[in-house]
Amino acid sequence: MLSLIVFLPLGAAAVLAVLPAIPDRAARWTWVAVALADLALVGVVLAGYESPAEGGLAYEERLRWIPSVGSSYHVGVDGLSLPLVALTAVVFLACAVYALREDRRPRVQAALFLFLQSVCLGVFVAQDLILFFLFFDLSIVGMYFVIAGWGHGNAARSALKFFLYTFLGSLALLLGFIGLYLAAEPHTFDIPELVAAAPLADNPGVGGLVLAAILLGLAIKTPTVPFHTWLPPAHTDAPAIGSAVLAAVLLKLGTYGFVRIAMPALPDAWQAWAWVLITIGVVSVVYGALVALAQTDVKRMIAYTSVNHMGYVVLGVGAAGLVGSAAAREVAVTGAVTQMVSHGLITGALFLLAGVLQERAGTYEMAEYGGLAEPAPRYAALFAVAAFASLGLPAFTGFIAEFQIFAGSIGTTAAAALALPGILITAALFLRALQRLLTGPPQGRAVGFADVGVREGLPIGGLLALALLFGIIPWPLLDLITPGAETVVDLVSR
Amino acid sequence: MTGATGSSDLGVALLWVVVGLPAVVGAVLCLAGRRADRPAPAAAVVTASLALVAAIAVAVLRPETAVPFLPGADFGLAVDALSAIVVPTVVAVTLLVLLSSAAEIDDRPARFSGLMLLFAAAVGVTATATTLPALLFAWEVMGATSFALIGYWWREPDRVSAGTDAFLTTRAADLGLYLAAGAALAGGGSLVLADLPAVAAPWRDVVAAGVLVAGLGKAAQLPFSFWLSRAMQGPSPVSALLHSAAMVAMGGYLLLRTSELLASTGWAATTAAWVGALTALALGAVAVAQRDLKQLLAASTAAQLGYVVLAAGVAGVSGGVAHLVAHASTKALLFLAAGAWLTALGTKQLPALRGAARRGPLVGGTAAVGTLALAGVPPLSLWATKDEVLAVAREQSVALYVVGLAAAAVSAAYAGKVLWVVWRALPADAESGYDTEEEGTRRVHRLQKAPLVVLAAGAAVLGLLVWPPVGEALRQALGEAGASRPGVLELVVSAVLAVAVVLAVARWPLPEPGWAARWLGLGAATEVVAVRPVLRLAEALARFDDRVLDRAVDAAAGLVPRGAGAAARADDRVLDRAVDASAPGTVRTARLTAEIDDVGFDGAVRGVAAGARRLGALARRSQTGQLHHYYVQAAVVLAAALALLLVVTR
Amino acid sequence: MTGDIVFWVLAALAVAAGVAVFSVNSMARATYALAISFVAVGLTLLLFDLQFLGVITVLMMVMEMAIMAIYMIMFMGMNPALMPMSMKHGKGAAMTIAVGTFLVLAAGALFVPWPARRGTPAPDLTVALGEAIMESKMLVMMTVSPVLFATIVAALVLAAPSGRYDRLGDDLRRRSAPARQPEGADR
Amino acid sequence: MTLQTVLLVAAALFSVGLYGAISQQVVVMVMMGLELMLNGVVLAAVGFWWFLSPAPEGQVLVLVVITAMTVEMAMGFAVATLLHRSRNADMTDMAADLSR
Amino acid sequence: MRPLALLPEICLLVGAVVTLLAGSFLPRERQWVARLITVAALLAAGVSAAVALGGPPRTAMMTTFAVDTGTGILRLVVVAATLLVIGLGVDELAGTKRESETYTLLLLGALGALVMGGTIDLLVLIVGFLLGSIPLYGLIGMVRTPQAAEGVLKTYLLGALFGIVLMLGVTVLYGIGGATAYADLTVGLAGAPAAAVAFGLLGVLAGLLFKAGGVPGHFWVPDATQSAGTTAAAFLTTVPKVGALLAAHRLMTIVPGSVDWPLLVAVLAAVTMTLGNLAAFAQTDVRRLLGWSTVSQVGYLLLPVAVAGGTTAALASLLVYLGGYAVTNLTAFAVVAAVPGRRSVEDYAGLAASSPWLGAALVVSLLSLVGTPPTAVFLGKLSVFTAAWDGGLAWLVVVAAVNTVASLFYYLRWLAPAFRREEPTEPARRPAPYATAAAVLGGIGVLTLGLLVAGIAPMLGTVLVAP
Repeated sequence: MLSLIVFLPLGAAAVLAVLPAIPDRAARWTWVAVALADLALVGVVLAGYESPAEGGLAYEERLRWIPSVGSSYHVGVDGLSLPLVALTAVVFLACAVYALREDRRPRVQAALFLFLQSVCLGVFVAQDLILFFLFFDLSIVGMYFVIAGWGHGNAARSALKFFLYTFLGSLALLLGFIGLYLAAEPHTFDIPELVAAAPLADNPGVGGLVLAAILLGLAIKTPTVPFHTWLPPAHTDAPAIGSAVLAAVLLKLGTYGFVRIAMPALPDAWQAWAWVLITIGVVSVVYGALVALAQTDVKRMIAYTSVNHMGYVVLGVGAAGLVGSAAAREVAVTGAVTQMVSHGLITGALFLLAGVLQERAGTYEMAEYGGLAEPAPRYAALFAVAAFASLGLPAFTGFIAEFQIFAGSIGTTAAAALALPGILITAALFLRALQRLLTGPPQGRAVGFADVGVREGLPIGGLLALALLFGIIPWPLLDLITPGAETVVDLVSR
Repeated sequence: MTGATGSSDLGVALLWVVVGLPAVVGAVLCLAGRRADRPAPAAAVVTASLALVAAIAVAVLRPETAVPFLPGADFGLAVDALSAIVVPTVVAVTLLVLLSSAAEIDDRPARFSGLMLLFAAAVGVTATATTLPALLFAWEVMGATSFALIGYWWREPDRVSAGTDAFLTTRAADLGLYLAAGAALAGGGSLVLADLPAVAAPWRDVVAAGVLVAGLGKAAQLPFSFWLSRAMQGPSPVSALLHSAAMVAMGGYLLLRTSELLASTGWAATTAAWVGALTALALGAVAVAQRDLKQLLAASTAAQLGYVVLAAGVAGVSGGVAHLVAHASTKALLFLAAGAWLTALGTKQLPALRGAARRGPLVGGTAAVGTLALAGVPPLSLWATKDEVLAVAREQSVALYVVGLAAAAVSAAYAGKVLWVVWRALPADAESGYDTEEEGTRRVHRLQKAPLVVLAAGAAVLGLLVWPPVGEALRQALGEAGASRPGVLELVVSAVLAVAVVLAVARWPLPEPGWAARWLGLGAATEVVAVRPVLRLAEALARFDDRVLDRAVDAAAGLVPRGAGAAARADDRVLDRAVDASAPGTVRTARLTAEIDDVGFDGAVRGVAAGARRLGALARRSQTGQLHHYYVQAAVVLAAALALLLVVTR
Repeated sequence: MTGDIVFWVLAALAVAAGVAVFSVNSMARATYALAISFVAVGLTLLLFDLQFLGVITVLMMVMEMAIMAIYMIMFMGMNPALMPMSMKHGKGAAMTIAVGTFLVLAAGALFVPWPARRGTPAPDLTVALGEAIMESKMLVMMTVSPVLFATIVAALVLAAPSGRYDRLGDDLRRRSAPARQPEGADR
Repeated sequence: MTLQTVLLVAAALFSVGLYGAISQQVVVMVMMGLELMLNGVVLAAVGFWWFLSPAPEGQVLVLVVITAMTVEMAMGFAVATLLHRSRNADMTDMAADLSR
Repeated sequence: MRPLALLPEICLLVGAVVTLLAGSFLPRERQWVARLITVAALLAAGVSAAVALGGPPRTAMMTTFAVDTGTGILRLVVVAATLLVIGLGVDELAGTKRESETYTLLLLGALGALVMGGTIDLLVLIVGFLLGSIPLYGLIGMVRTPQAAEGVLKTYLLGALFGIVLMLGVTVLYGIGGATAYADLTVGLAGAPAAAVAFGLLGVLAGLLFKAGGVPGHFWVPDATQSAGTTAAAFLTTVPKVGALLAAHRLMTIVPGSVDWPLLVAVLAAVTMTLGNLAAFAQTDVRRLLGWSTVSQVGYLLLPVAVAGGTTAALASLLVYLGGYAVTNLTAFAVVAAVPGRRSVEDYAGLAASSPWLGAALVVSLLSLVGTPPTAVFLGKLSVFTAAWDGGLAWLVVVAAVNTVASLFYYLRWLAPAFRREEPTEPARRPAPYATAAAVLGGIGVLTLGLLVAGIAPMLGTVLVAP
């Protein structure tokens, strides 16, 4: 079942890629249909999902792959990965609908995005390090072509930078994986086996180095300060749906790696290094928010808020490594995973909204707009809702996540309170942005700005509606995540 | 579903009606946009009416409920003695304000009504929340809707930024609640409000501090008061609801709710009491100095909330809630009156409003009731409720009592100022002062008049909440049966003081010192102490980010010099433009930072880049094309390898 | 004793002739000097009872030097006897490296504690060589044959400017070769 | 006549050949330097064979080295011819287009 | 003796002779018959190699040639690589004057690589070196351009020098070890003086590094790659390396522990990969870029050689990498061969748009050279890194990883223009059909090796068990 979910888009992508005769219109609708089908399959999985026993997996599949290096095709989901799988399916569907207006090589674009969808799903279901790395690296490749092929501005350069930087991260990750593999006896790349074995527990030096390599890899992908500088140019020059996917799904690959691999497999090193993570988290939160505050370019601003939001996640998972009340740490990890989903929904919507600006008026500079609420009330409403959702307003998932992260991590260490100003600064920057873009008399390029239509409004509104739904009724989501978070906290406390 | 107290299902259902119905209708109205403009006011009023009925019912039924929300922390709602009073009051004021605004707001009424209803729902949840997540949920939604309502006339940038200020200031204080949640989790694991006093020792202080900051921020107490001044940019009905009965009041209400927690720490209660008393005094002085009616009322709100906070600090909850409710009615009345004059006369400047009361006796009369109540003139409500608070305060500290009494005198002064101005004889050239702020209609709609009457009645009689038998019952319910009551002497002293000051104000003009007129310079201080440094830091960091961090990566990767150079130039251009657009001082600071960057970090980074480039060239330089060079190099490498093998032996 | 003297004479001759290769002022003389050096080493082999290999060395090297002389005259069109030359580059570096190499090798020769001799030479060395070639090291000689084959093919490909199709036409039916085509672009 | 002396002579031949290979410009002269180096190798091989391990492999080694010498020489002539024909050059310095 | 154990080698030799003979009598336009003979010989060699693959490890021709899994996979890789070279070269070679000679030399060069990689006797190694080198000279000089002449000159002179160094090394090892067969040398070298062992080892290793194209014997690689014909360039950057590196691995297993050879090889590996990458940065000619890229790849390939004695996984990882590298590199060259008009990186602008299949093959091959999953070289890099780390050279793995990132830069510099939308300035010529097919086939091979290595994995398991 999981394999079907993962490879259905890939198969469709292959068909789209090799058949140049497919008309553009058919390609666009094929994309939507496949994304919809995949989402339906994910829905089936969700419906049939029952939290597995401690440390177990649901929908597990395991096939021989590379037995000589202890690697197998092993997939499965649990409370940590299933929400992200669902998020991926939702975000890609939203992008597919949004891209119905695309007229630049839609067939290739559809193929590329379906390919990306496959690899992103693959990362989230992979239970083998090599499989994980395979999908992880391919996501970089796919995104490179998305930015280079459909971007604007200095797209080639940004794409190159993105590729180089994240590739550096992925190699560091690979080194870490090799270290784990060699430390486990017998050697294996299988994640559950590694988690069970917790290699390097008695070798803090090597354990620290291996964790450092994995952290570096994941931190670049996440990204955290100071490894974030690839993000703003990549976002600025990427197409709207590219940015949405990049922010909503690809960044999660990094943070997901924390909870899936780094924490359970290296509990001792994680505990020893928890303070580093908390520091990185706090700095990312505050730094990301402050730098975002100073931006004049909407998309760059949103990009930096991603640094801020991912900082919350790092803070939450870092706190889990400390000695403290288990309840608080569970809350922190649950919050961190919730934040991944939440950020995916909300920031995805925000980037699509930013994309509308670029399409209509060709610039993201806030100074070029003003009073958009007059000509484009629907756009203004969506933007305002998304902004408030992103700044962590209750009734949206962001609040659920951030409240839990803060309650949990402050409950573990008071130092986490240093990140609190992040919430305030984020609020300030979004309100400033709202003010500059939407309010006041219409001016600059806002004059004659066409309001969003159904094909733009539907995906954006859909993402926000989900954020709202799970913001008001969070327990279905949290019931999914909490057992997984408990397991992770148990494992990391070994 | 239901709590252990066995409250009826009907009660629970009605409680959900109180908070849910306005939320749903409000959301629908907001989403519906212009299509709902026509039916919106009526729908809102009907909704509020239904909610009011339900609110009164739940005040009697006292239901308790919880639904799953976060793990370990349900979304708990309950009506207890405190909220049984506050919830109906808020809903009632909401209804009245909506009625009034039906006549006043003609620009997109659907959105306005929707936001008001959403706000009311949030207040309902805030008042009944039993867990921290639920409280914070509603608390922040209140903040956000207040932003939207203050900035309702979004075409005018000033009003929107006033909303921003309000939201940001209150949110800064809200961080206290996040902190409190974390500390509660660390110190005991329960996020239920009632359990907070039982949190383990060091964490309990953190919880108390967090709650205190959050309460003070929303209640516009010192040092957060200035946001309330900015918030007056919003429409008058908004001020009437948010800045009298609901949002600001909720700050005080939260502290009343958690007075046990405050008291348990030993220091938080005292702090609250003194902040409240000093706010009452200082903001009273600010009110005295105002010439803008709404500004005066705003400062007065903060000052009056000071008594509530004082009450929370001294554990005089019954007096505090009575003052809260009475003040809500009074201040809503005055704001609506101010709004009525604004729409009719186009001004809210006191000098221009001279004799305004004489143009319409109903507005003038109700306003007089309001101002007299505000002044603390017996037998109107605030006279008694205030003394109720002060009596408890005197038990603890005479100094508090004295400050409170002084504040009462000040409140009589500003109330008198308003009273005398509007009831003076209408000057002949009155028209010349009108229409300075908007085009006046010269008439007051009857939908605007009706609520005034109700509210005036409330302002007059809500003092009953402290008098027997209602007062006794209230104290009983709140477990304060033995609390000290004001003696006759105290009542007489405050009554005499109030009347004397009001009369004196009629005779002698009041001083209007600049420091008070500028709201103690709080806004400017915040600008200097917090906003500007943060912005400057943000600019500097952004520059750092582009110049150093980013370029480090560029340099490492950018072995193609052209690309890197072009990008760097682009960076500079974009950045310079960005910086030029901001304040000149910021520019200088940022430039300085950047220079440090250039010399320090960036120099090093460039060195690395140049080194890498040189290495690349060096690597290729070995490939000279001259064969004998290859021979020489091969020989040298082999010799080195041999040396390595011979030197490093195992 | 006689062997020693002969060895030293031959050794001196070999080295001196070797030095002469790069110090005489014409290529022809250099060729002769190289031939002398080889002959000296080949004769040295005889001192070690390696008649077969010694003779082969002498014969092959004399032949090779003759070919070299012919090559220079025929193909490169120069008269080696008449062309004085001093065509060197980087003499300093070359000398440094050569001297360094010699020092390293000599130091190795002198200071390495060479192990003791194991075994004795076979009674008939040539037979032993023949047996080794035909038995234990047969693969060596089996591989040498494709090496020679490859050498012929590769050398012809490189050296011959025109192939059979130039001479005999694309269908190999022409009887006479056409005029030579310019070099460089014929493929 | 000891192993050391034989090796010293071989080293001398090898080094002289190396000097020539590096310092000569004309291709054929470079080849002569290489030949001289091989000459040294042959001598060293014989020395080792005689003094250390007089197994038949030693003889085969000498034979292989001589074969290699011839074969390389043949290829050298071919290459020199090609160079002469296609570039009209006989010196290595004149063929230095490919660099960096 | 077991000459039949050398059936694949014999097939190649016979094929070479028959090809040359047949070619001598074929009209110019009908040399495809010679090509068929060559392909048949290769296929026969491949089949016989595959048949022999499952057998137990043994030696052939007394103790001079190992017929084990290493040789078996070497044969398959070499045969497959040579077939791919011929496939990508058909467009370039068909109907040229020396087509059949080229095939002959390709067969002989492949035979040389097999002999080098399979032998366990130093004498055969020398002859194998010659057999591997001499056809290369002929192949490089085949196009007879001035550049090619220069390329062949440098290759030849460097080859001669390193051949001499190799023979010197063999001489010394023989002298102190008393034998040339590896089995006897292991015993003989055990108590030998370390300095002499080091000297001899270095000499032999230097010779092998010339064949492999590693520092210090790398100078010829970029020059020859740039100047030779595409077919020859593809061959010389692939097949000889395969043989030489396996030979290096075999050599390392006989060196006693008195010499710290792992460190030497590790340093050489680090220098080689770094130099190759740094030098490739600024290249604009794609052939030269590929030449330098192969130098850097040799650096990675030296990793398992450095830990040849330290971990059992070394050989398996080397073979995996070699196979992956061969297919990948040839795929890249196939793309180059398919569009002979495009020489510089910028010339590739718009390639993906005009021929998407070639674009895809280019992506696959370059990403594989980078080491991105799921390609063949990724698997190679993974196993090589693992083996090196396991063998105690974690620092070298880090160096290799950093180098990998650096290499991405120049591969992308080639890839980026190829995927740029650009209006062709001149009407695009149709890409060469055979080379395109070879490129696509190679690309599929790269992915297949990367994804479905499970099929050959059991065999690698036996390598692990019986080294």
